[in-house]
Amino acid sequence: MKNKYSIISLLKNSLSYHENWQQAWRDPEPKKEYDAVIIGGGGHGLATAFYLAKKHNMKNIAVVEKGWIGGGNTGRNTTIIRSNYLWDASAGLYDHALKLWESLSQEINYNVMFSQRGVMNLAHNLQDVRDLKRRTHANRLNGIDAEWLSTEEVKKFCPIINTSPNIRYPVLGGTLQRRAGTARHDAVAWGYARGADAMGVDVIQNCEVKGIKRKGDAVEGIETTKGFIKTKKIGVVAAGHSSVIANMAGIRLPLESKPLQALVSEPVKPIINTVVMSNAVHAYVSQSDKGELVIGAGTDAYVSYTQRGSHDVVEGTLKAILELYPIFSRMKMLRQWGGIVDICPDASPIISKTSIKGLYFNCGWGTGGFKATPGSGDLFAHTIANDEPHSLNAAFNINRFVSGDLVDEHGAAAVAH
Amino acid sequence: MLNINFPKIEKKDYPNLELNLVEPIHKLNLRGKNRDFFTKAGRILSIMLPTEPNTSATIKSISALWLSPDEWMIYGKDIDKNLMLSLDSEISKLNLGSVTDVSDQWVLINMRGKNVFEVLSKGSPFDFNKFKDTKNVTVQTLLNHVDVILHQNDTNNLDLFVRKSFSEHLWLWINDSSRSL
Amino acid sequence: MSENFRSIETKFLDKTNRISFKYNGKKYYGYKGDTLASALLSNGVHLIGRSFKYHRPRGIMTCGSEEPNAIVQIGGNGSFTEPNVRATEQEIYEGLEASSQNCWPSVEFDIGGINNFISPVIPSGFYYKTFMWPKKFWYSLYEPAIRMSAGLGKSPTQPDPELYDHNHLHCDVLVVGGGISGIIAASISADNGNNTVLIDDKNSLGGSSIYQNNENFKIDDEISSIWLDKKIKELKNKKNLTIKRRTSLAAFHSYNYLLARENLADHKSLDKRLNKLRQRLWKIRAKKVILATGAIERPLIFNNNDRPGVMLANSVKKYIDYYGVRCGDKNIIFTNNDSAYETAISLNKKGINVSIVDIRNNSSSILVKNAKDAGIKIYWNNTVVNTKGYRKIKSIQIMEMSKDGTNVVGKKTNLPCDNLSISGGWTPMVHLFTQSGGKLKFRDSDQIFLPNTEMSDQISVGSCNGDFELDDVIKNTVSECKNFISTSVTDYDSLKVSCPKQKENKNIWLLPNDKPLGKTKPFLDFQNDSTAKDIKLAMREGFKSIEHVKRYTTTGMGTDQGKLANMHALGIISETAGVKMGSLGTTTFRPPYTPLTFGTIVGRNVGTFFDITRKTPIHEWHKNHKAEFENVGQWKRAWYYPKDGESMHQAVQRESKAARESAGILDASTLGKIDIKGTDASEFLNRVYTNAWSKLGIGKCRYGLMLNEDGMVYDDGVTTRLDENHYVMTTTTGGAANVLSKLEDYLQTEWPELDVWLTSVTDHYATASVCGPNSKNILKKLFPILEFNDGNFPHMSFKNTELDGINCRIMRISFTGEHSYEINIESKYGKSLWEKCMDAGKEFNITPYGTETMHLLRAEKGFIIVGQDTDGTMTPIDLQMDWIVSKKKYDFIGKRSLYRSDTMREDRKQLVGLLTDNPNEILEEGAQIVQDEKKQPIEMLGHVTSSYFSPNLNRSIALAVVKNGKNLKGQKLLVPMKDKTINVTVSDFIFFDSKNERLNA
Amino acid sequence: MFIITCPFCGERDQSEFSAGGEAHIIRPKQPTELSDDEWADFLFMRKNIKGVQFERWNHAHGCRKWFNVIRDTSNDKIHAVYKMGEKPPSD
Repeated sequence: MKNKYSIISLLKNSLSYHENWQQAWRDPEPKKEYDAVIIGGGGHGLATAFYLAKKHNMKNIAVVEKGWIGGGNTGRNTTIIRSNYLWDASAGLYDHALKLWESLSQEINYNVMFSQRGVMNLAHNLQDVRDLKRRTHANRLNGIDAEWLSTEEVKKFCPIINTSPNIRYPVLGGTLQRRAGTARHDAVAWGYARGADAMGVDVIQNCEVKGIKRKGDAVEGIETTKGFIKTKKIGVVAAGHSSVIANMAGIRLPLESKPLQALVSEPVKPIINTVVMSNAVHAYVSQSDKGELVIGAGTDAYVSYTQRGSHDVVEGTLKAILELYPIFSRMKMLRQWGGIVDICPDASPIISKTSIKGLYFNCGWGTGGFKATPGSGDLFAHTIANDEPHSLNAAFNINRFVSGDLVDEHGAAAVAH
Repeated sequence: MLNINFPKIEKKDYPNLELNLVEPIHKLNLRGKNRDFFTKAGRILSIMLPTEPNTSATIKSISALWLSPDEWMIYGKDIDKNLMLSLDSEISKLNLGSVTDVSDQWVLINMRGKNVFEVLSKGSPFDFNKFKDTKNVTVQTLLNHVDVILHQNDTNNLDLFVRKSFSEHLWLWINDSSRSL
Repeated sequence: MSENFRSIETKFLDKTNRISFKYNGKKYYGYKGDTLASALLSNGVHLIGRSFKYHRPRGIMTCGSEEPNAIVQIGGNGSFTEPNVRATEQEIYEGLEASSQNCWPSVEFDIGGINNFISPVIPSGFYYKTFMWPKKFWYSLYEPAIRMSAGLGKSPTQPDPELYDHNHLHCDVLVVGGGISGIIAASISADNGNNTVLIDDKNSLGGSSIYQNNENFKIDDEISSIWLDKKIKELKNKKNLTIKRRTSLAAFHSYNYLLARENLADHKSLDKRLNKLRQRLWKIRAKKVILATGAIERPLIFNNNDRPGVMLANSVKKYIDYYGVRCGDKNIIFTNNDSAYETAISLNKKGINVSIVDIRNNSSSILVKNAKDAGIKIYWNNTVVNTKGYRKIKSIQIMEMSKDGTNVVGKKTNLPCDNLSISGGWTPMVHLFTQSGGKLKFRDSDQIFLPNTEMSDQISVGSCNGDFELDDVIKNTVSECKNFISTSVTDYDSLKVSCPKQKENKNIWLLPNDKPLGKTKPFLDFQNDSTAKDIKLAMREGFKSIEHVKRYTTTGMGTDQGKLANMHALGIISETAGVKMGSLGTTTFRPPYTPLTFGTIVGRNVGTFFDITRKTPIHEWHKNHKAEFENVGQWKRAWYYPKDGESMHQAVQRESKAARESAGILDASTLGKIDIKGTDASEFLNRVYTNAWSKLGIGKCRYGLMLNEDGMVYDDGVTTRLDENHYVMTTTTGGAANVLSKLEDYLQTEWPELDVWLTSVTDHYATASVCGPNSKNILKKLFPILEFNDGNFPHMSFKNTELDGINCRIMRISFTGEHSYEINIESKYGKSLWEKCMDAGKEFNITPYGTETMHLLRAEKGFIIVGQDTDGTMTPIDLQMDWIVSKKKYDFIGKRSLYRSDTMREDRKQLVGLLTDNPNEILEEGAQIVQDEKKQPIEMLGHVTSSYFSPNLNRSIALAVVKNGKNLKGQKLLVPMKDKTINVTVSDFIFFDSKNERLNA
Repeated sequence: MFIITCPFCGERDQSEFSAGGEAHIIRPKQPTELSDDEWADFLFMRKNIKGVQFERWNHAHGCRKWFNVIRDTSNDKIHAVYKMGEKPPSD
């Protein structure tokens, strides 16, 4: 790997006023042809390229990104990482990712600041309790750490939550996954890009895909704003814009792209040392390393590619925040933003081959893709390299919408991501 | 005898705002679209059902509020069982449309005074600028996230319909908002 | 402390109203109208806080919302405390307490200041490169250390003692900003009959023109501020015009939807604020918007440009001309343009020592001439290369610039000073414009971004539109407004405006220095401590997009959101990359414009109003009888009725036994009820339910199951045929609204040919459900005229009758398996009906029961609850309810989906009963079921959906969904818990009275 | 928050409406005749257009009527509204 990051390298470089650091990644022009091209330079796309190069020895590959890497949902989410999913298929997928997170900084020599401060999910009605207990049992049997907490234990773990029985929807308990937590979102994209680049992967920014060229039922290459690029394998990891690429290839996906909003408060000294999520009282919050409260709002119900949602969603979210944390009433919202999330009818992703040979899709992550980044990249790389899914992503094929074998993560134990 | 119980809503006075419960009062939901339906309804009620959106028609003490192209709210002191029966037998029974007694589906609150729209604006996204200067207008909108039907009888005098199970909650909100006028 | 730095009296302060306040525990005085910043400056206090990363001492830099440094904790330690308040905006009030943030033990001596000395090793992004080894140290040492340094102020720890309000406002024209262009715009708009609203964030109108006292600026032969003052007075009497002061625009969304915060109390002393309105959020819909948001002054970027005492030149002018406060006794003004000369002249006139360092070679404007005439020393073609003074600036070093401006030449000159006013030109405030979706263009001549194309009906006028000269501002504001609101004549058409034409500035984003960049600290983002060299480092490392640079260096991500820093960051990026600035674009300006209090956004929707509470007509009775309530959607439902110290379990056991042994009564008013009329009503039901309806007799009831198009169970309930073409459908409590809207959707869009009318009657009826062997006896007492024999009134039938002359609908239907009646009555009689039932049932020990007992009783009978025993993945076949799925019907909602490969699988999860081997063991709802605990990975067959101790069977029972369950009857399975494994046997899911004998008992 | 012009009630705030997804997906009259693929197409597959999209909205808190909206999903501008059963405006 090129110049390794460490405290030693920092000290050494400080002597030359940090003027000798290498580029974290090159800024190459596209070659005429690659063995594979990944469309989308977000965390998932860059991770896919990284693992294609690292594990499958596919180094003559490129990632093409319309704007700047990590500029989509990677840089717009609330950075929650957990693996306490209900169904076996989901648990397998997300826990695979969580295990990769646990040594990711070392693997890519880039500190992604993975902080395992725990994620707590609160129950506010009897069905919540049933659903969360069901999930806790399933997690335990799947080898995923999960605990059920009584209301008192919830209070002990996060003392600032209002656990009074007199609020509109009192906290009836919760689940805790201690291995879960947060990470620094930008660092994930940058770290994977740097790692992939070091192995020879071309990360090409400001390169928008304009068309998918097909010959019969196989792909031949992509038309881009930087010219035609020939390739036999295309991995699409375009999140909110997946349908746009799919339309170019002439296939349809079961996706809708909707605005998802988030916001941060002004920075304050540490006040909440875990991640708390509540589905019934829709609010989730954590505190960043800068001290900002990071608050996830919901999605709007309509399709939009504007990266902005409606104010009602933000108001509704903060209303819920104040219900659970009345002490935050005088805190101030510093910044709000929106992303475009591609949502599948069963709230589970697609990591799959398609009816077109050499065209692969990794999409439908909805509101919760960040946590899966390393796992998604690893499994998608496997799928592309072998033209077959890994056992961990076999269930997330496109055909499930035909057979009816959905992985319904909102029908069962609906939990905001 | 059965006793009548209404939600806990009593007369309240605030600066330039008076709130009153108007119950019991009969309310009917009419639905239909063909010509016979209009003719029959008009004849029995002695009111032409208004077809212009967001308007109402009042004759004596019976008002007909436009709710949608095929739906009206009829209410008023002069509605009695007989009228309801004849509507039912001449419209519902003849399959011209539907007549449904919704007297207890909705609670009627009268709001009057200069500050009516001041309070409504605290919880409703509707633009009352034109509405407040117009008589015989009606609107279905949201007030503090609760569905309401508003009917303006007269200047600064309107009837608010809210579904009964929501009514105490909305009443508390209206009072909370009125206190900070 | 006396106010040594108050130089002159001004009309903007109320000198009769002296106010005391505390800053870092020390008492100071100011006047009504002072901001905390002006009051502190009047007392000679400059040092306010410490920067985020290096903990460098920082002072007041500006006089407005762009302030990066002077942010404080307000309101003491109590419930009124508020972090990160800009001293430049906070008005002082009697007793105000403010303290510095991000420093320990004090702002003068801050341990964190050590970071400044290790700053060479901690450039931007250093944390991405280290703290990785050894891995375990990350958790034990590195991460906690990083965490500890987080944040500026402190979060409150008590609930908010103040209230917030919302108000919607609809207007023809909204004018944002009460400076001279906003005043003119509002006046023209209102004069033309438009319902106009003018908002301004300050406590008085007029912007920076209102304290302009330079005689070179004249309107109609009057000094501009005098002219403006008259116009403001005229405004107050205008019809159609509403003026809102202390109201700042927070967000400008699409469709001219704007949010503005009106400050009602932050300038009042705390004793007047308890439980009163603090702020109001205006939700504004404007047909047209006029933005007159002005411009802010740019700093200059040079080595150590961050010391307390370094301020923006125009702010220094406002402090002296508006607040009467001088910011120093020995002032130096460092500029690249003429506007800073106004500050110099103003100070000079008051006898305050001032000199000027100008990076330009010369300027021939009147202002410069005036300055020269006044004897102000000007150092042309010089730049500041360093500043000195730790807690307050003491001196600067200047050097001459090379011809091309890229370097410095000659010797350093030391100039002592106690204030350095810097001016780098002006940046139009286009934040709100871009928030609304507007696109910008770049003007090369003065290196500014300007509004170009807008997404909604709006214009920008004045300096936010790039007009900086008074005559241009007035002329263009008038002509733009005339065009915008379609009028040809205004009061402002023939104004005579004279002003000194200012010459072009000389824009250098990063000023040259004699030292290499690496050895200097030219700050861009003062709050987040990002410097020009951080920007260059980021670019060197491949972060070329402005968004990358911003994120890598955290430039522009402080509480000021980069109002001062962003332009320079862009400038340095474009210079370094060698691209045109206009082609780079900007980072996205996100709402809110200035930080917006959570409480304000939420308004009064807290506590009681967090969410709607729906109550049944019988609610009062339940409450009076000590019921515990369960939240079901927005409804409050009676959950159980504990008697003298009973636990929930005891109460439920008692209620369940009573219902089976004699009589129970349940409030079922929350069930959704939809009145269905029309000649196609039966056909409609055929299409929406899985079973057939055409042959249902009049007066008969039938249970129906409704699916989604994906074949999964969606809702259920009993529907009664009241007449040939008249049904009433019941839905689940939680599903009522969605079912109605789904049915309307099908009627309006898919089946418009059907003659069917739907009307919700959920709230019209109160429903008392009386069940148990004595239910018939109770009803006989209540309805003596009615025949209750099975012939006349069989199970699943309906009677229309009267109680005391009031119409009642009685359905003989059962969700408990007992002989049972549901009595529906107009809801105003609901409570009375209930009481009558209680009276009539007294002799039979009629027992009110809640939802928990209802759930238990129905589970004994194996009746499902949609949402508890189903989860959106269960088909009716999975529920072993094949009997309800018509094979004959051609179609119904969801039918096709039942015939997909996966939904037809035989081994899907199916509803079964589970009996624990130990009859006293109650399974946990949600527990997972397995066959083999040892096998890895463990295969989970399903889970427990409902589980109770049945007093009537004297054992526990459970419903579960189990893979291939219908073929597993009698099989032993395991329920592994955390601490033990429970042995269970698969059983039929009907545990009680499987022959339904009790229904007719 | 958009302003949506209900074809019956006129201009109203977005909060009075609920979104109903892509328009003109007609429920097959004879679902049993469809292949699993065709049925999946009806059930789940969506155009999800970036640009001008035809979609359904319901004036849920007003007249409760469903209608069609032509909206550009790339900037949220509404170009037209029209009633159920009507043809989209040709322009």
